[in-house]
Amino acid sequence: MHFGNGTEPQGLDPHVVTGIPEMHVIVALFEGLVTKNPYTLEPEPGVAKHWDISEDGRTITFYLNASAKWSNGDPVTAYDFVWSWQRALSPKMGNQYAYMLYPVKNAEAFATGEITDFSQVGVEALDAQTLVVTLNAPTPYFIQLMDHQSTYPVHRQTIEKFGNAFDRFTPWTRAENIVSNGAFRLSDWKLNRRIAVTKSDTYWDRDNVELNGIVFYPTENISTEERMFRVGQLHRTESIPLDKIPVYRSMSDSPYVNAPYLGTYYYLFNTSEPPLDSLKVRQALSLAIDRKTLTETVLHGSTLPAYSITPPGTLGYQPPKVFEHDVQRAQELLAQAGYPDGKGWPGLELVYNTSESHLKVAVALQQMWKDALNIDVTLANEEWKVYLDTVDQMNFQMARRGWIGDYVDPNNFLDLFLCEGGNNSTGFCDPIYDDMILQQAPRAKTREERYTIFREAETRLMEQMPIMPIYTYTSNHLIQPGVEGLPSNVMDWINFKYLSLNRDQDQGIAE
Amino acid sequence: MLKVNNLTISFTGREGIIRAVDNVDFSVVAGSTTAIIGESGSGKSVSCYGLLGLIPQPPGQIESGSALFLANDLLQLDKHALRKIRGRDIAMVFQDPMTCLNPYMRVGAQLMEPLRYHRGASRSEAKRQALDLMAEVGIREPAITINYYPHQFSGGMRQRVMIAMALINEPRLLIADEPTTALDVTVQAQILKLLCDIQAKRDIGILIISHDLAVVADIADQIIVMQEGKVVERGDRATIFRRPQHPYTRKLLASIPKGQKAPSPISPNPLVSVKKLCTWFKQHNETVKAVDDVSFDVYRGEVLGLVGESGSGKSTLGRSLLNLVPATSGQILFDGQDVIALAAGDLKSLRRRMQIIFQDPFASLNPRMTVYDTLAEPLLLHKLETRSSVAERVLQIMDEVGLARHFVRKYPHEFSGGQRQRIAIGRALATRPEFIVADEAVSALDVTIQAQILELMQTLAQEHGLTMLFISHDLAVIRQLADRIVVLHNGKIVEQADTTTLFEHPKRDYTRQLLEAIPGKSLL
Amino acid sequence: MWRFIGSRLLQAIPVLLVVITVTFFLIRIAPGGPFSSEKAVIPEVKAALEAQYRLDRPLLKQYIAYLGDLVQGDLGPSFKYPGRSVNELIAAGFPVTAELALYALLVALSIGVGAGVVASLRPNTAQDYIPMSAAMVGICIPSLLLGPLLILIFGIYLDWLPVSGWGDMPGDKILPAVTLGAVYAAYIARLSRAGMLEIMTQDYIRTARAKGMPEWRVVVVHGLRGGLTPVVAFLGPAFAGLLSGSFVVETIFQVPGLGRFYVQAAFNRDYTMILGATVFLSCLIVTFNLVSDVLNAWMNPRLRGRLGSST
Amino acid sequence: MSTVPVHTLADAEIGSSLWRDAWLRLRRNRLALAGFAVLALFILVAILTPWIAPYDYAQQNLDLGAAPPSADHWLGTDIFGRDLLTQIMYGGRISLAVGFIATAVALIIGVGWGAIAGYAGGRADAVMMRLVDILYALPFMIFIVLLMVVFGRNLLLLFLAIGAVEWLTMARIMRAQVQSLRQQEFVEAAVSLGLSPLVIIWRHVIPNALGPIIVYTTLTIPSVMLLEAFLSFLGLGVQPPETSWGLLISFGAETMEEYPWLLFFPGLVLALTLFALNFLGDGLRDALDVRGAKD
Repeated sequence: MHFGNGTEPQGLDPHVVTGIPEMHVIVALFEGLVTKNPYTLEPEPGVAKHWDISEDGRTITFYLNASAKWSNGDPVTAYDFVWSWQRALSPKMGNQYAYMLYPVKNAEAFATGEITDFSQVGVEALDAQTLVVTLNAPTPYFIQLMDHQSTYPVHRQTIEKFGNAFDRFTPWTRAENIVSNGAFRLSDWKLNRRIAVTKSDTYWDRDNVELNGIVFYPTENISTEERMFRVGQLHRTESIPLDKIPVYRSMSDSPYVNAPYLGTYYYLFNTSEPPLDSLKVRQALSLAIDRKTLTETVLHGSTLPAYSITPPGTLGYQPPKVFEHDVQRAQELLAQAGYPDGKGWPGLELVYNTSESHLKVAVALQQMWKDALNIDVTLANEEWKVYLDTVDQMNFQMARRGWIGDYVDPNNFLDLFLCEGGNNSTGFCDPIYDDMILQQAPRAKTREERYTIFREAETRLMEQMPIMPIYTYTSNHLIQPGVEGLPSNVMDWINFKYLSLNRDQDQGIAE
Repeated sequence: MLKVNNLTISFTGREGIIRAVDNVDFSVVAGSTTAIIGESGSGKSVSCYGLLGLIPQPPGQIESGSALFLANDLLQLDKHALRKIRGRDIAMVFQDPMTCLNPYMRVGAQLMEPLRYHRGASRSEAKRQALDLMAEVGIREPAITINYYPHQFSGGMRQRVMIAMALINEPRLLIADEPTTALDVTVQAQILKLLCDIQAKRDIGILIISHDLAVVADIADQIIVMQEGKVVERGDRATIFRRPQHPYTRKLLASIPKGQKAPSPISPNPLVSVKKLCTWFKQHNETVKAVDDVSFDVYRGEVLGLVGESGSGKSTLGRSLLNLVPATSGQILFDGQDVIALAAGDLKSLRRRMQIIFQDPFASLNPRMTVYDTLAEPLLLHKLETRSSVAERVLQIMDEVGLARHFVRKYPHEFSGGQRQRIAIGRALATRPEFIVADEAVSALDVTIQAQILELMQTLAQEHGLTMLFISHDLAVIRQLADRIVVLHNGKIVEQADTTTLFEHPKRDYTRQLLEAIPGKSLL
Repeated sequence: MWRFIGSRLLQAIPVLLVVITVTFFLIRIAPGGPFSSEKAVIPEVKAALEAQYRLDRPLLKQYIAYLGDLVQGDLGPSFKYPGRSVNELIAAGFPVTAELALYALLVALSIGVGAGVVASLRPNTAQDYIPMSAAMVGICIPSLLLGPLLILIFGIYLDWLPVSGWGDMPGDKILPAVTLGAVYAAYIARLSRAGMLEIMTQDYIRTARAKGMPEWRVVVVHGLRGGLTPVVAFLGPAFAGLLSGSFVVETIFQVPGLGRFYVQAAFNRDYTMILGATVFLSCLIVTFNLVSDVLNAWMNPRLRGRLGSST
Repeated sequence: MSTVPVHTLADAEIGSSLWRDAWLRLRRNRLALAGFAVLALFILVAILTPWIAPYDYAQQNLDLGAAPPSADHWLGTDIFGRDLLTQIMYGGRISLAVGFIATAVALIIGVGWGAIAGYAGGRADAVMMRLVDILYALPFMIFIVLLMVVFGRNLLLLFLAIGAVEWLTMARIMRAQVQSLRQQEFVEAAVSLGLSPLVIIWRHVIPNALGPIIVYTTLTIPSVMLLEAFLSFLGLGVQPPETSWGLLISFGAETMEEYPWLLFFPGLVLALTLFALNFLGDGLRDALDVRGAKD
């Protein structure tokens, strides 16, 4: 199996790295307590055979599979998890995904250095096969988090053999050093060239693993990756230049697969500065753009129009739609804000990071605003790190942004806009909204009740419009015929266990 | 052996077709020497190159004629057959041995190349012959020097290599194009002698090309005089020298520098006084003492001749006097001021009073400046003229140096060598200097032009009351011009005397050698 | 000769020091740090990270510490790739880039010298104009365009060569080398044409002809050596340029070379990697300029003895 | 050093003759004239574009999308349905300005620096050229990003940034030229006349070193136009909906299979510019080489 994997992974330490290319390789190499079914996204047993949730939802007991083994033959134990979570939460590690474990009691305090005694954190190994986790509050999505890389176990002896356990840069993940517990083991890692994994003969569920191995190719250039796919050097790629989509789509037996994805593309409004401190201006801007035309023409239908921050269909959650494309209303709003037909418009600058698709969206919207509202919006692209700085310091008027869900729950999107939210970046602050997200929703008894609170909160958010949703991401893949077990899902989650190659249809890709 | 009839060669240029060689006949007999004499541009070289297919065609075009060589008509042969003759039966020696030898190849390889190619000789066989021949032409230690590159030889030795290379295939005819023009007089004498010896030993025909009658006076049997592509006179040596018929031939004869300047009264106080001057360079981590502890005076109104061979340091000395090359130590007093110690501002005003004329009139003129620009520049710089009056003054200078006024807008490359040197002289005189250094000012010129320029300089020197340091390797030229002579050798003064004394009672051996080497003494 | 090399190397030390110093402070002033990312980083995490990489110390102390490590040949740990040292990244990327640059240079030399010499033999005819026009386009067609074009033609439509990779499949090194070499081929063609035109009018070429040497021998044995002097002088800067300019080609063809590491490092603000690569490349440039000068002198016997006095 | 004011020498009558003669010769060179005509045409079109462009350069027609050349849109449209001809015309305004101004900046700095270093020789030369080495070695991208942060984004900065990079090579070429010219006797003659070094450089050295500089300049202009595109990606340079030839070509290269006209026409315009410049440059070099004029 040859897998186009975007950029070169930073590393393969589950507690250090953050990116999607890294995740793909790590998912092949490691396994958490729980894994997901790629078709339904429902949790399935991983290292844990099964688990119990207490009545109050605050205590979860995982029962580990006794046949779960490390690639060196050692059994995977509950003690491994306790130690691994300590490592994942340790401030010295600088793990950016440490917050995945914050629902665990005292985890946040430990991660921020308030307490240094890990035994106060709510995780405990009763014996080698039993792990008890105590939570701060009932967290319905906690089981889902157990397949996130930062909750994965790592092999203590190996790490300590190659350096300090809590250093980021110990070389334990090298091909010759690594010990992992997943369906595959690392066999070759050539920087910027390839990462090869082969089927593990110690994995508990090895009989159900079809692939003999996977080769991951790092490629920054999407056109290159697409060409590699086209000549059959890759089985699967996520890199499709926008303008190639119609070509692939029109092919018979098309390798192009497109499915909703748990991510939203939106523009941030800086609500602390004119003219965007005016709600009417924000609304006018949002109502004036034709999301449908944008996604269908410029983006070739590779995305879906978005009217809310939360993507639709997030485990049954349907976000509210509080506005729609309405040029007339937009003009009225702008006039009420004091700029009838764009007169007196002070100008507005949109910041985005350099990328073909961001540019295209920006150019199209720029013209839509000009046509609908007769206002000028100037564009400013910035190099990635500069852009990050700009957004972080709110040194902009309007900025492009996207959010990809870490787990399937509206909370993951809605808590962005808390007053203290680290990714808020809009100046938006609504105590009532904060209360709904932080206090009311967690106390909800049922999923329906919880979703209702979220819907109310989101309505409130969209009415004040600190952001302008533009489209919902979809996952775009090219998959060679003959690759099976690679269904689309909103997380774009791959479970390599399920993958197989149909030899008859696989047209001779050299192994 | 070689008989050329009715040879006509033309070139197609922008100005139309030019007949470089017009209906020329000549012949070379085995064992004798034929000389073709003429100024540059007279077509003497073209006629020889034409024979061997060495002129580029186009723009060149051989219009008519025949050249019988050993029963073959060279002009009818195809390229391939002609190439077989070149370098095997007819060999050539060119003017400048530095540029004519491949600087990237060891001389041995270059020597052996014709032998290997034309005769298919083995490497060892070729090497043996090359060594023999190098010894024969007088190259010392051939076993070592065969591995040298051309730049490791002196000019004279290089020319010997060229001759050896020409002889290696034992050709029947040797064409020598100005073989000694680029060489010092003493070396010139040696090379001419070598050619004579070889001819006597090998019984080959020699066709020698030169602008200087004096050079061929001792060796040519037959002389052909060419002017503007035509043969104007021909005859044996005695006839040409004793009873020249054509006015042009007479002019050539008259141009051979001879005679001596009438002694002129010399003021007793020196204008320039050089005291213990040293100019040293660092090269290859060694110190080259180009000028080493030299002291002499130049008196007001005199022409001091400075003679020396290449490498004697005479040019460096001339440049040091003007502070163009920084002196290492010593004093140069110009009218009482020390040139070396002067501040830049004072130096500038001093520069107006002392000027230099260089050897190569092409290199010393900015190719991108017209005569007008070149002459006006010093006038405006030293505020000798205003912008409104400068044009008139430029034209006056042109009159003085004998340049037609309508040339004023032309560029250096549009002039002949002599005219260019007139521009350079004009530039030097523009500031009305008191002192002029003339560094080999006539050495690059044909003899006839040389005579004219020397006359011009003499006249101007008298008119303007100039003091001059005249640097040359050619004693005959210096004798014509100088009141006193300084002989320089290896950076040191060998002898210093007034002209008559030096020529009649040379004190040093080195001076005597130089005197011996003056060509064409038989004519004097 | 050795003194010459020694003095040149000595001169390079202050150059390198200034390069290091300026780069060190330049990248620190540049906006965005190595740990900034799209999802906001928690302050505690950021502090922990900075402590691990010594970023919490005063800048001057960091600088001195860096210089200290550098003297011992340690370029420090990479910020972007935890667990990898910059030495290791350079050791992984440089051989590939060097190999690519070498092939590209060979391509450039064979095409460039060939075209230049052919053009110079008949100046101002079709034999001159056609290769020289091609060379001109070659100079200006960016690799960004040439690479994909070659891939489309030879990789996809004709299906003769792999579209990417390095040493994974037979023939996958051809297209990157050609793409990278093209620009330099064009420059070399112009240089060798000019050089040959000048040399072929030299007196010693006439001498060779007068010796009855066949034309090919006149051109190849007598002309080429001198005519290619400007090309040789260009080789050092060219090779240095190939090494530092291979990024685009490496990206297009997915070649795991140093150029990709370097540019990624710049985008990622991988401080140590930027510095390390800059220092490394500077050293290479100094070396290749030196090698080029020595080679040039070696090619030209007249200069051989003179190295001592020129700077 | 006593400096003679250049203007006293640059007398209209005297100073102009080389250039006037060069111009006369240039006028006789047909290829060069053709090159000049093409460039003049491009520049004229660029100046007149706001009045003669067939469409508004920003006007989109998303439903039309990328369409091949047609009667309405002679060169086709881009993915936003914008008229490509109009885009090329407006792009020319930017590209020509960047190409010429930035190259001029590089030319002035590079020629001046190289000439002074080469003429001065010795220690001054060593220090000046080591500075060039240092600038060569610095990471260019970081430098650009910093420039932007410090000075904000504007077109003037773009010229400076490009000029700041391109002058290095110019300086090296110039220095090599000057070093060999410095040995020439006519420079020595100028010294002996008492001209100051700056005047000698200006009047005697630079005119004789222009040949290779002109050739290099004509090659630099097109590559500067392409460099501008790269800088635009870093955020320095033009911002949409404004465009330039470099950007059009970069985007065209991305979609060369689907919409080949988006690459072909901008590429053609750049190639035309390149050839025009080259013919003009060769012509100019020959025109300035008064020696070559005769044979």
